[in-house]
Amino acid sequence: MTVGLEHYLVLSAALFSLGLLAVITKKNAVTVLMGIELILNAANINFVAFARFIDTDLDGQIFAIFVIVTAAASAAVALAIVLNLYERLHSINLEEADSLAG
Amino acid sequence: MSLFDVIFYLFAAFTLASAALMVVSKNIVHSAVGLLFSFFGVAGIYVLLAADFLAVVQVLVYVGGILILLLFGVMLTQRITSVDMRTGTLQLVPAILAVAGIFVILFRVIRTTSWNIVPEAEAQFIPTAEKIGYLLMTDFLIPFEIVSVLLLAALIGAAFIARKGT
Amino acid sequence: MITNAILILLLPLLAFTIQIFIGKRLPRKGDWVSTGAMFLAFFLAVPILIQALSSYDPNFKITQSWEWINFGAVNVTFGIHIDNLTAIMLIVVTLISSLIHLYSIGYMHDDPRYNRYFAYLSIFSFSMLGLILVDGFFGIYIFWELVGLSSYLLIGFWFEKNSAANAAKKAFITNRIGDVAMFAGILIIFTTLGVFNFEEVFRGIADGQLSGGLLTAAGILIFMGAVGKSAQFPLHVWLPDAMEGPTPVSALIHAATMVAAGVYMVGRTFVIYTADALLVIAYIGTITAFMAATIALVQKDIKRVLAYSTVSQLGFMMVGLGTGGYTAGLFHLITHAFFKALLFLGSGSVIHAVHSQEMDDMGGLRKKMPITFWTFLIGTLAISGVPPFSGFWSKDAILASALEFGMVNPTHMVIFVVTLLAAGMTGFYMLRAVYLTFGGEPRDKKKFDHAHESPLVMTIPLCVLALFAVGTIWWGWLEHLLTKPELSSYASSGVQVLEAGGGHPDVAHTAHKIAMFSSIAIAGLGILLSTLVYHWKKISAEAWGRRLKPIYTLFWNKYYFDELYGATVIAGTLFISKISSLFDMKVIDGFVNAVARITTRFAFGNGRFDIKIIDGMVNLVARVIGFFGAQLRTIQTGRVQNYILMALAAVVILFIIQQF
Amino acid sequence: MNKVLTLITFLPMVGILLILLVPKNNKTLIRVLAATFTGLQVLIAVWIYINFDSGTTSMQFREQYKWIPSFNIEYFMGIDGLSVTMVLLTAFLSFICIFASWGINKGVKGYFAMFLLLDTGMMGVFCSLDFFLFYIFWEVMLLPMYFLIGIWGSPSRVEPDGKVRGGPYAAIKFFLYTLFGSVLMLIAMLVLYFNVDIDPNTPGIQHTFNMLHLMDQSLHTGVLNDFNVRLWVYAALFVGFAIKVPLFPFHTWLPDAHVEAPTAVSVILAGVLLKMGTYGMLRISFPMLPDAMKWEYFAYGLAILGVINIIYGAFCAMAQTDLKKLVAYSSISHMGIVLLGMSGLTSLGMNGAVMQMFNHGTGTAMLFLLVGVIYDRAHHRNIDGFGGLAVRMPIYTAAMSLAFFAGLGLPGLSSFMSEVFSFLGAFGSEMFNLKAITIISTIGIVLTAGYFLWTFQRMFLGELNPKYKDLPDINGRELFTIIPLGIIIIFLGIYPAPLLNLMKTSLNELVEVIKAADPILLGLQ
Repeated sequence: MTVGLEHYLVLSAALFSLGLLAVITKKNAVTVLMGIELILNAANINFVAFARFIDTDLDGQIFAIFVIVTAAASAAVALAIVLNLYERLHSINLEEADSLAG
Repeated sequence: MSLFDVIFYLFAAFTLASAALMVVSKNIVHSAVGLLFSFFGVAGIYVLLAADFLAVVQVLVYVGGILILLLFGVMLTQRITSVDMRTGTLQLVPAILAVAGIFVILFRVIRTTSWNIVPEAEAQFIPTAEKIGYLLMTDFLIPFEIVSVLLLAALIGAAFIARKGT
Repeated sequence: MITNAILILLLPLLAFTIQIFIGKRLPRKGDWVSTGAMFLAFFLAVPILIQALSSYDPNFKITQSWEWINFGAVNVTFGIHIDNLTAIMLIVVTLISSLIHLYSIGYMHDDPRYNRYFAYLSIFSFSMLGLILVDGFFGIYIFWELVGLSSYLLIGFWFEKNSAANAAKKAFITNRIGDVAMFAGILIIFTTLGVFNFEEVFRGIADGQLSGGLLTAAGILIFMGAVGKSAQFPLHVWLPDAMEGPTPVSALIHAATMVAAGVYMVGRTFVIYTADALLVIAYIGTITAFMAATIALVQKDIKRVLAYSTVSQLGFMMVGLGTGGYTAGLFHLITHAFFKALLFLGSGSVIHAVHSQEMDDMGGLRKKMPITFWTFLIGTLAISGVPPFSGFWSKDAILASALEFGMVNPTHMVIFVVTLLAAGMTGFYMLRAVYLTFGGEPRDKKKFDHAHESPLVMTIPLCVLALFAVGTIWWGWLEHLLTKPELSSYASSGVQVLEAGGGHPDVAHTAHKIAMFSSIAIAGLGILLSTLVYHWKKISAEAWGRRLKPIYTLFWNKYYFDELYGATVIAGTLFISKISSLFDMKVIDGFVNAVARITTRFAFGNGRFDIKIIDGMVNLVARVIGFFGAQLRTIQTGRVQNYILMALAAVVILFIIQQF
Repeated sequence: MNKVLTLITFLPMVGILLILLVPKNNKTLIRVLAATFTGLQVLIAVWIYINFDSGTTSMQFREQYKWIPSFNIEYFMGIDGLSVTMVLLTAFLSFICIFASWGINKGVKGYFAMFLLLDTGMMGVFCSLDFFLFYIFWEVMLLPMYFLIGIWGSPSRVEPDGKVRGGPYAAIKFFLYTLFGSVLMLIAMLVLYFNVDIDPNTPGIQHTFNMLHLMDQSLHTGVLNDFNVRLWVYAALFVGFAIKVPLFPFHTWLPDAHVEAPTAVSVILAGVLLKMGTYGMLRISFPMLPDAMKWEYFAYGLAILGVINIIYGAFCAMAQTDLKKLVAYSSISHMGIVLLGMSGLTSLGMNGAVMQMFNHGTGTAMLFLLVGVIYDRAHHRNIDGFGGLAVRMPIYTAAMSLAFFAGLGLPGLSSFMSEVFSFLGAFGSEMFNLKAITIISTIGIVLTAGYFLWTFQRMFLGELNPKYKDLPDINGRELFTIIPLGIIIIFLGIYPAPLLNLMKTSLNELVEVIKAADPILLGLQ
């Protein structure tokens, strides 16, 4: 069968799952961030794929650009938070950041 | 199976493999490298999807920007020379189960949905940079501006948060 | 003439405004403003009188009215109404008022509130002139109240004295009682006829739109206003107390003009009184005249003697009006105004000299104060009804009218008899006052030595007024100008009018003759007796006083009216007010508070129920939830990744559930 | 300027916003802001007065928008001859009261914000023509009033007999009383709402709160066609408004509230709030249920309650030793005259009654301001505790005597006119025989003179109480609040036409409407 929309979507889903896995399992905050970036990439693939196959104008791509920009912003903020966290706990091990515990 | 398809599968496999490396690897630097390749793979996928400009952006921003940023994060929080560049994992088994569940769900959704595909559009390969530039300055001007402000605010905020001794 | 009338009205008002606001800063504290305004008003009134005299027409009339308050359905106008009566009254009021202003300059010269005094005099003049000039019941009621106000202000002028403050309050409230009755009368008239204007009201009554018992009631109620203002029985109690005011004020307001306003008003509205109403007026007048005269017999305070004599004379006027002697009553009003003002100013001059009002402190002042003595004597002779002084003519006319009435209605002969007695007493007590004040030897040597004749500014008014007490207006001429108005003259053509009283020419002549002789005789008798007692000392006043102890005490205590009112009306009112207040606080408010208390009690009861049962149940639920919460608490690891995992698991589970 | 009513109503709200922005220590700026906004309100009121067409009976300066369309609730404002007088009075008194509040030093910001909120509520009540909107404004007033009495009134204290009195007590009492009335009003309002059909031709009932529709008798449907129901609705409205007037026996909140409230609040309370009761009757009860109003028992009941108010109020006033309480009871007495004037249903009486509302507003405002002046100096209000003040404070005495004489209805001062015409109107009623009742009520004239003069004597005449030999006379700011009132009182006493002309067309129309009310509905007569 020819590669169509569904292939891209499955690829995206797989990428998403991997990113999710990283987010959930990783102890290191920076790695968690990487997982988030993966998830965003998966979403972007979806945008572009839909733009290609369903709605043929460029709106999807522009959305993807915006996502990238937002990702950059969130990465910057998140890293700042990580640095701050490090300042306080002298570690970026997320197991230790559990002040929300009930 | 056309050449096009082959290229897709190659890229897809490359992307997923790199991503898997990033997830599995215990060394944070290896993870970063895996992520890098994964980003490249996604850029390739964009090209296949006729999004040339986006592919370039992907490479420039992600590979050139975000990844560097992440690496900086690594450097600042862990000394590169230290032995302990490895990071552990937690709740691995339940996580894998849940994520697998999610993947299955997504897969099912994708398979069972009847997509309303526009057929003839597949062949078109028109450079998109000019059109995107035009759109950003017309229809998407306000989101563009907002996102610019957001970025600015995020950067200032990041700088503020990361300041020492706050 | 209307312009003149308006100016007459506005001049004192203007003077009042100037005095009250900037009087203190004017040279001489602005006494010339008020006095000048009053003299100007007098000179403006003269042409009006000249016009009235020159037309020599009983129906002489100038009216003009302006729209004032328009309700759409009802239109109230403000109008000026000038006829012969108005013209004469204008002269009387402006002249006496001017003279008293002049006199006050001397009398009040060192008072700290000098300018205020003149302001009050001006507002009084304004109100009094307005009362004379207006053309309707609404207007007359307004000025009626305003003269009450100025009277209040002037009686209470020396308000630091508690007695003055009390007297002022008493005067105002007593007047108010009469005013309310008058107001009720106006209510009846207005709601029946729909107009306030005198002429229109008369026309409506003549046409029979208001008649019978209701008209009588309206008449009596309106007359009640006059009872209050003219100090008739039973509302006479305020006038003697009003003597707390400065003496010129007593002369102007409580002798010459304001108290006569009641008589004037009855004269003005003469045609609305039915025969029954007139009878009431006559009897009230008789009682007043007699009672006041008896009280005056024993008073020791010179001003009080004069005050009771005023009350008595006002009673005479009412008798005149009530018995149908319209002209006689008003004639006496005019003559009385002059000689009573004269008497008061004379007494003021004496008081000014000896600084006391008690006749016990006086005596022998004749030599020290010749002008005052002679003018006072003229006034005394006038009021006693000695011919040819003015009082004789007018009092004679009243007695004639009363006698005529008695001859026509023999049952009411008593009016004439009692009035005649009162006239005799007038001579007695007035001469008594003269002897005690001016005659004999000085009883208080120190005060006597201090005494001196008053300055010119005070004696000139005395002389002018004395002139008016000697001379008099020609009766026939007055009778022509002030013809008794007949209701029928107001009727629309073809309407039959029932005559109330009426002329009886056959008896009139006889009555006049008898009245003249009897009045001269009784006045002479009174004077003779008085001379016997107080000059020749042939009869001892003390001895007679002891012999007639009960009567003397009764007279001395003014028939105990003050005590009676104090014990009934005032105490009753205060009692009811206390009861009302207590009722308000204890019963009504108590009820409200009780409701509030019961509600709170109930709420507390509720509260207990709440705590034990309802709250118990609520707590149970809370505890159960608390238990599960404690168990679930362990899930809260505080790790974000855990949460995400759980959310994912939930999604998966939900999806699976949804699939099956 | 077709939004003038919205402007005049919500202008104080703008003032509140600005005041809230001012730091709380800058008291002068807060006061000046409050004065500015109420001053602007007065200017608008003057504009309304100039542009008001007194020749027409219809509502003017209308503004009508949909507000909550699903319930047919509208934002509907408009004024006629009846309300324009009250709008003028409110604007004027609010402005004056700001100056009377100048001396407030505790919680200045909150005080003036509350005051302006109260102002908005009052204006809204007089301007709104939608019953729902009316009700909302009616309730909006309650809240600031509660706080103004409770917080800025006199502090709580325990009486010798163990009762707790003072500002908080009075505030709660006021609040509960009024709330009780409001509930009854709400019930009546809902009955009206659910039984008026805007469009009888289409099936299904179209409800409305629009007062003009509620007044249209031909639109009444359902239970409103049952005379008994109409009587009940009228009674509920009546009690609701009577509490505000306040009518005997619902009046006991008034002396407490007046006595405990700060001066300016007493002024507003007596000057404006009391008028809302009678305003409500004239705006709502009478025109919406004219036939119920004509039911003998209600008509005579109104007149008799009026007389009780007049005489009972006067008697109670006479017994008071607290000057402010005396003035409070005199208000009860004077409001009785309004009711008596209304009850006769004559043009004279109705006009007299509304004039009396206005004149009592100015007269009693002046009285309360003057009471405040002496209280600020002597720190007590016990009538017997003064004496001979006329020597020491001549200007104050003059002002007080003007106010007292206005209160006792001296000719030449405004309340004389209104009292006379109220009495005349009631006495001359063609529909009911109120003659005896009116005659009895005239006793009140004597009683009023009695207690005012007695009080005047005890406070101002006689020997000067040595305790007060250094009491300063009234100052410029206080005079500034009093002189305008004095001028109005004198001017309207001599020439009431400017006030009368504003309202007579509307009120005469109202009388005609009631007279023409369908007699068939009067099943019991």
